[in-house]
Amino acid sequence: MTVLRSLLSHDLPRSRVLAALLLVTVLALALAPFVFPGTKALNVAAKILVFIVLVASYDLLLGYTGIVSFAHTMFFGIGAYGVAIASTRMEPGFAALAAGIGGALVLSLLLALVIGLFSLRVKAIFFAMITLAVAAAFQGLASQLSDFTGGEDGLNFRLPALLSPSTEFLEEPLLGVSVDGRLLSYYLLFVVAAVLVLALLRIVNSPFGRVLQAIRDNDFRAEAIGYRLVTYRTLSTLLAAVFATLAGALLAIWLRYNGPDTSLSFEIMLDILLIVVIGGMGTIYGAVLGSALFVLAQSYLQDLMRIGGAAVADVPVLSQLIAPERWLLWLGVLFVLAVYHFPTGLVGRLRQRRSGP
Amino acid sequence: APQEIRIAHVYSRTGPLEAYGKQTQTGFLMGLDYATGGTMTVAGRKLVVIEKDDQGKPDVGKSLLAAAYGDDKADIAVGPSSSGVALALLPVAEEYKKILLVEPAVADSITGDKWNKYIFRTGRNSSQDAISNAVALDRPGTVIATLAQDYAFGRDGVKAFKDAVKKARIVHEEYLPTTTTDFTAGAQRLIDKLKDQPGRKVIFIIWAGAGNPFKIADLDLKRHGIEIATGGNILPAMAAYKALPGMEGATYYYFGIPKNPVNEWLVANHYKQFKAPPDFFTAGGMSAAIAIVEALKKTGGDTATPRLIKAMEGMSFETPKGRMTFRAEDHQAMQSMYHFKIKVDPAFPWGVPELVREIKPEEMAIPLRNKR
Amino acid sequence: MAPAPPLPGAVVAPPLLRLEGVHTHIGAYHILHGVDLAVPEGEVTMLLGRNGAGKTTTLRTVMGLWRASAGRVLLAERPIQALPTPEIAQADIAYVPENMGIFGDLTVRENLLLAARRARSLDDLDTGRLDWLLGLFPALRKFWLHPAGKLSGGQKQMLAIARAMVEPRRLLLIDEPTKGLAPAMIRNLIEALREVRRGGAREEQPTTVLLVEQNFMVARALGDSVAVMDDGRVVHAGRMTDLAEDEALQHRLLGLSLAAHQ
Amino acid sequence: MLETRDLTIRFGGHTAVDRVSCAFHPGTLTAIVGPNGAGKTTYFNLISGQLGASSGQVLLDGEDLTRMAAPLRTRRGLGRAFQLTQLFPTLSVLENVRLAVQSRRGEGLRMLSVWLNHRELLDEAMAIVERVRLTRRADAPAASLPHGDQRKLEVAMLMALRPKVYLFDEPTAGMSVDEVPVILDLIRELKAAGQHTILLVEHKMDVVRELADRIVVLHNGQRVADGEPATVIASPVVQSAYLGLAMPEAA
Amino acid sequence: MALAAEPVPKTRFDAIPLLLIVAVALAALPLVGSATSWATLTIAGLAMGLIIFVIASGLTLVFGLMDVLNFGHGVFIALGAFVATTVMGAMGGFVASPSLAANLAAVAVAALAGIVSAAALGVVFERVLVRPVYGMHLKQILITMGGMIIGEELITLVWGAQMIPLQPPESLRGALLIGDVAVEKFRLLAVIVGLAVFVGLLWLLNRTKLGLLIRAGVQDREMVESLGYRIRRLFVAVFVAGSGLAGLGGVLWGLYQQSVIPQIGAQVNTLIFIVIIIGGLGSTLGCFAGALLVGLMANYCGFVAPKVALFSNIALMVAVLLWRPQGLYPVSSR
Ligand SMILES: Nc1ncnc2c1ncn2[C@@H]1O[C@H](COP(=O)(O)OP(=O)(O)OP(=O)(O)O)[C@@H](O)[C@H]1O
Ligand SMILES: Nc1ncnc2c1ncn2[C@@H]1O[C@H](COP(=O)(O)OP(=O)(O)OP(=O)(O)O)[C@@H](O)[C@H]1O
Ligand SMILES: [Mg+2]
Ligand SMILES: [Mg+2]
Repeated sequence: MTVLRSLLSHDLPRSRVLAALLLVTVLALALAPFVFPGTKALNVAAKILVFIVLVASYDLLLGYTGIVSFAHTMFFGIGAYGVAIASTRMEPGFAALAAGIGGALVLSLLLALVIGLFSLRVKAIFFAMITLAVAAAFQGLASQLSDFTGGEDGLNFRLPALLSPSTEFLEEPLLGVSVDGRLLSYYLLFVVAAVLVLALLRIVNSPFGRVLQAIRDNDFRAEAIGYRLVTYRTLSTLLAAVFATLAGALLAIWLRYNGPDTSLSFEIMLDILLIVVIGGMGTIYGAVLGSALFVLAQSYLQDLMRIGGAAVADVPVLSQLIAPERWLLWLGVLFVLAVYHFPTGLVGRLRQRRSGP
Repeated sequence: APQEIRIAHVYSRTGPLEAYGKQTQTGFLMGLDYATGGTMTVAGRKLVVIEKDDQGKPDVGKSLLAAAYGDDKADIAVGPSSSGVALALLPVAEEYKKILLVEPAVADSITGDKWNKYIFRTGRNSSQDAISNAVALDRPGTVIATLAQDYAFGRDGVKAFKDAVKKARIVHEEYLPTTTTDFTAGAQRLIDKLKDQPGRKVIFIIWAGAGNPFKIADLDLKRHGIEIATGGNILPAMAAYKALPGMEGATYYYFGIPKNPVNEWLVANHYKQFKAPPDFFTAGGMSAAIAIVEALKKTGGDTATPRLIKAMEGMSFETPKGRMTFRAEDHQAMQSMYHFKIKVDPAFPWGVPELVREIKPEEMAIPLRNKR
Repeated sequence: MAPAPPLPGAVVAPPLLRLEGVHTHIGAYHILHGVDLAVPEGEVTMLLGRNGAGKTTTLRTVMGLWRASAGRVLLAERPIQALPTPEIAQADIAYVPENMGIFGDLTVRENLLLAARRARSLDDLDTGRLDWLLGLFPALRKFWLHPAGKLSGGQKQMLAIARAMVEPRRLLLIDEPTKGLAPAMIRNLIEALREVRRGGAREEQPTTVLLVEQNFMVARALGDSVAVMDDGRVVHAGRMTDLAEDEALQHRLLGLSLAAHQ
Repeated sequence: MLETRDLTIRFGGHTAVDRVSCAFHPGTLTAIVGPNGAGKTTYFNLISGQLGASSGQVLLDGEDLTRMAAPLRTRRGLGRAFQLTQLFPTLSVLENVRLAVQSRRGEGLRMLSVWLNHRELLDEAMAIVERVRLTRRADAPAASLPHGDQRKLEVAMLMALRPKVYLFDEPTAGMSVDEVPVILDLIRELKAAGQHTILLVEHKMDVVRELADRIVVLHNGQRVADGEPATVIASPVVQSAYLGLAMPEAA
Repeated sequence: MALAAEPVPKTRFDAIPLLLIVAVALAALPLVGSATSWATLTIAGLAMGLIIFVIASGLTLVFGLMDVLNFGHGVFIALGAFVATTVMGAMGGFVASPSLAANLAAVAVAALAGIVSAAALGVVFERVLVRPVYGMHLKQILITMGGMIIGEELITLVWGAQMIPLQPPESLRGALLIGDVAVEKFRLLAVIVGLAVFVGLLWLLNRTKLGLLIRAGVQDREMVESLGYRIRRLFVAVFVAGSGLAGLGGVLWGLYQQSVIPQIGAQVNTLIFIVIIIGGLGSTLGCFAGALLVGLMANYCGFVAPKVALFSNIALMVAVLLWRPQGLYPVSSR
């Protein structure tokens, strides 16, 4: 128990239901290759892992520091492009991976520094809008530098042999699952994601993390008791950028592809925002639950609607509404309802019920 | 017992290319119907189509194609609508060692440097587009300036066009950001470049997606004797051509142009089903379906990939665009293109392209760009 | 402590505002536990009590900014507890909230203009009345066209009070107006409130005032009647003069000791 | 020693603090009085760094702080309680104070330890919460406190900083009569300790008379009187401009 | 007024941003080189600026008065444009007629229909989506985005996913020639509409109490209600007005583009956000100045250095914010 406690940085779920849900999510992700066989299911699980890290890193920025930025996908994209570009330009191998991630981290840190310093010059809402434009510009740049980035088409690349699907480690499938590079990649993702999330949990529960919350609440007061906004805001931006970059690298490793739509698009930014809010801002756990729910909905809503659509195929307007083409409509409705009904997010809602420690 | 043959169709059922995707899908289903004579079986095996929505996103498409080959046990796949998605799909086909018949994504690199032997394409590629247009416009004494989007697609298109132009003179290449909405600046630059040139003056436009570059015609280009030329497009987009009577170019398909039984069947049945003519991508979808059925007929219903590849390399088949042939080297379907001239007919809400001349595959030297 | 019954003969004028058994909850907290209060017409009633006694909550409940979960609020015998806030205000009530409620982005002039419901532009305002107010609080004239957010703490307080008095009202609810005011300004304020209550030359009718106050000197100088709250209830109600004379009672109700004030 | 030399700030055409020179010594309590809008709060803002001076200097123990940002001045030993309460509204009372303690001890940048494990900070914060009699409310969010308690919390955060110079801006405004002594006792204790410089803005003259060693009067941004409480209060400028006594019709 | 006998001088009207526009135009002259090219670019740029202004004005109005960041603004633009396709389609006779009056009538009816339908959607938007999230920027962003997705999908459901042509009537096509300078006729119409909207808004905001009330309501809604105003209704009214303006903008934009797709609103989102940031988030005058600057810069950059045009808007925004961190005409304290 004490190990768990210190692993979670003393920030326990504080709700039985929440604890149970988290446990289920973690177990499901840990056992996904065996419990949910199939290519699609594994892809969904991997996407959930990547989003958990990505969203948790954004929660540090938004939920804990109160900075609204639309440029978070930029760092995500840098991480993904780092791996992609290094792997296409260099011999595929761990050296390329390391170089790609290293280079991406350096670039992310530099950009985050500039953005972080800019955030002090303008008011919060201006900052948000500026990051929106910066993100758009970055996307434009990625498309312009097509010699490097593959432009709109993106980059397909190969990974070290150890991680590629064609590498089989066992002759026979284990529990019906072939033990190959893909399985290894998945568990690599799982372990890295777990470490990163626990690290974020530690950061937000450190003395530093508490200062961030104070700044979010009243930055004027925080300055007046001796905390320099420059230092804390910038550090928070840098940290969030680092974690997002790593999430991007994970995505690229999993997909063995990267392009502007995959890691830089505004749509992803929106998904992140929504997940943070659905999950519960300033909780980190919200990122875990939110990502799982959202990615599941996003991936299976259309299938669900196909079934529903078939059932009402003869009803004129309804059948059109439920046609799988219109899945975004329902995602939008879910989106709105979630913001509506979970003002404090899923985690906030569960904690309010005060069910046990 | 003969099992079914599973064909996955990955396309943009939603997303920015939804309208295109729908046309391809319609054409594809009609094509299966036509090629199997309404039985939906080949060599006693039933054809089953599995639809996948890539939403126009490469990563989604990639995951869906893998799921189609892996989980749904698709024997063959068709799609997708966008080139970006197509490029992400290529390695998946290679990984699963199954055929991907690309339709209608156009990027040259699909059958070029990113190609692998599992990739075939019924759709035209950018080179075919560009070269046919070059053939249509290439006359001595003509002065051409190009207007294209400033990204890889636009630049490649212009390059292929330039390579194919032999007699005319290209004096200027104008690239504008893909997000351009006000074309005045670009138009003014083009006017300044062209107005004092001798001979016939043409602005050749390669533009896909948002923005309406044909608006530059509103700047009264005629006073400088400048014409506009461009390729074909979907019908709603050709509404803008109404303002450009007499405009010349080359198109991939217009329902009124090809004269052959397949097209006649397509137009008639499409009218019957949808009260509208088939559009640009409908024909492509049909061609893809015909190609698959013909290949399966050749193998006697055998879906083993090596046999299919062997059957398809060099295979010719009849499509709404006439006879197509998969070139053995890069698996690109060689096909006719159509030199047209726009006529304004009040009966149609778009500018009607009238056939000037069919450009036969033999007339176009489509370069091989893959490293085979 | 059981609520002290109103002293016999305490109510000279019939109450303009009456609260009967008002309970108010804020979120999960039960704040007012059955407030009974009568504010006689034409008088200044002081509402006193320690920090957290529920004075602010009482005023906010009258304004409908928080909803009474039980009990009635009657204005001239008309129940108003279910009305939306704008309608309560339109029943001719002006309110000065504890946090002053200044519109910081608007100028002093615009703040006053908004408070004058009947005026479309400043030219419609009663110039005499405005002059009188600006005479009481000269700082407002000085910063007439400045954003109100830039005013000093006391100046904001003046603006909040002036805003409530820019047009004659039947009932004034004021929450701690003297907080942050310099002594000279407190004098002016007392003067102004007396004038308003008298229904002086400019008034169409006498104004009834319900005033929350911590400063007992001010309370004594202004109040006709008084109510003391503790823990969400009114624990004493009566005439101000009676309370002013009874030091033991002051001590018991308010914790006043002679050392704490002059 | 805290000193201001010709400290001035102008907002557009309006000079809110006008060439104020003053020195304040450790162990003394100086009351700053003046009519509303005289520039008292602005003067504090210039000293603690919320506003930058148009001209003039702020010196603490000989070091020039004029161009220094507010947080650095706080770390140099300038502590401030605000006239309009400034709290961390969603954080608990204890956490508000703990953050101030943490800042003083310079532990804000630790990222890898868990805050709950820093017991000493919590204990110290709790002691201060007890001193301002907010123990019962220690876990309540600051926003839910009644006005008077918020004022006490404001003061508690200042105490937690243990500065060399205490700047109190109307600490007792809006506080009920029985609570005022809590704050006044705190200030008395600080004064008795003898090594702190204390500046107090207060409109309650009885408080000023009792606590202050010296009174500085600001009027229209200028220092118009300075000295012993009794003399200053008796001076005509205070009697008329501040207390409003010279105006016979206002009696 | 006698009262303000000796008020502290009021801040004077700040003409610098407007002069900046003139300066930019003049500075571009030597870069462009030829006077006719310059004139063509300038006139087209100003007209484009005014179109952008109409599109963005609703957004800045809603943000400036109500502090609501409506990321779903684009949906009103799209709706306006789609309604216009239907109306213009139905009025085929008027559109095809050679008479200018008939043409203008068709456009006017389309504009009206666009405004009304966008305004009606605005009512729904305000009630269902925005009302619960007043004062919470982040949730506003999210919920209005959600609304935008739903709206776009519903539009696709009604009008289909394919592009719909929207041809302006005959007499509004082509250009007028002034010497060698070509001025598109449609842009002239846009100039007139844009200026009318601008003047109307300024009047409403500066000459009536309405603007004041709503600004006050944003800062302290409880207080405005305590003063006896029904702020709810006013908020609805403003939101509806903003939506209606977006609808009008959509009609203009659709006619300008000559075709309409469901994403038409989303496509201009970034552009209009940049414009209102440059203007100062909430200032109508600022939005006006910002839109003109953006329109001009796009043309000058596009002519002088097309590569740069992609980033010209963002560069302009950064430059303006470095100079004035709160935009050209700051709306105080936000
Ligand atoms: N938003 C809130 N949430 C929870 N409790 C609240 C809230 N506002 C006030 N309270 C509680 O209600 C009680 C009464 O508060 P109220 O502000 O009415 O007191 P008051 O008599 O006006 O005190 P003061 O003299 O300090 O202004 C207090 O115990 C306070 O903690
Ligand atoms: N940021 C600002 N911009 C413009 N004027 C300001 C600003 N801050 C303060 N002022 C003006 O400076 C003057 C002094 O204000 P200050 O807050 O220092 O007064 P004060 O002495 O603390 O008064 P009070 O006793 O009412 O709190 C006031 O007239 C105020 O309007
Ligand atoms: Mg109170
Ligand atoms: Mg002050």
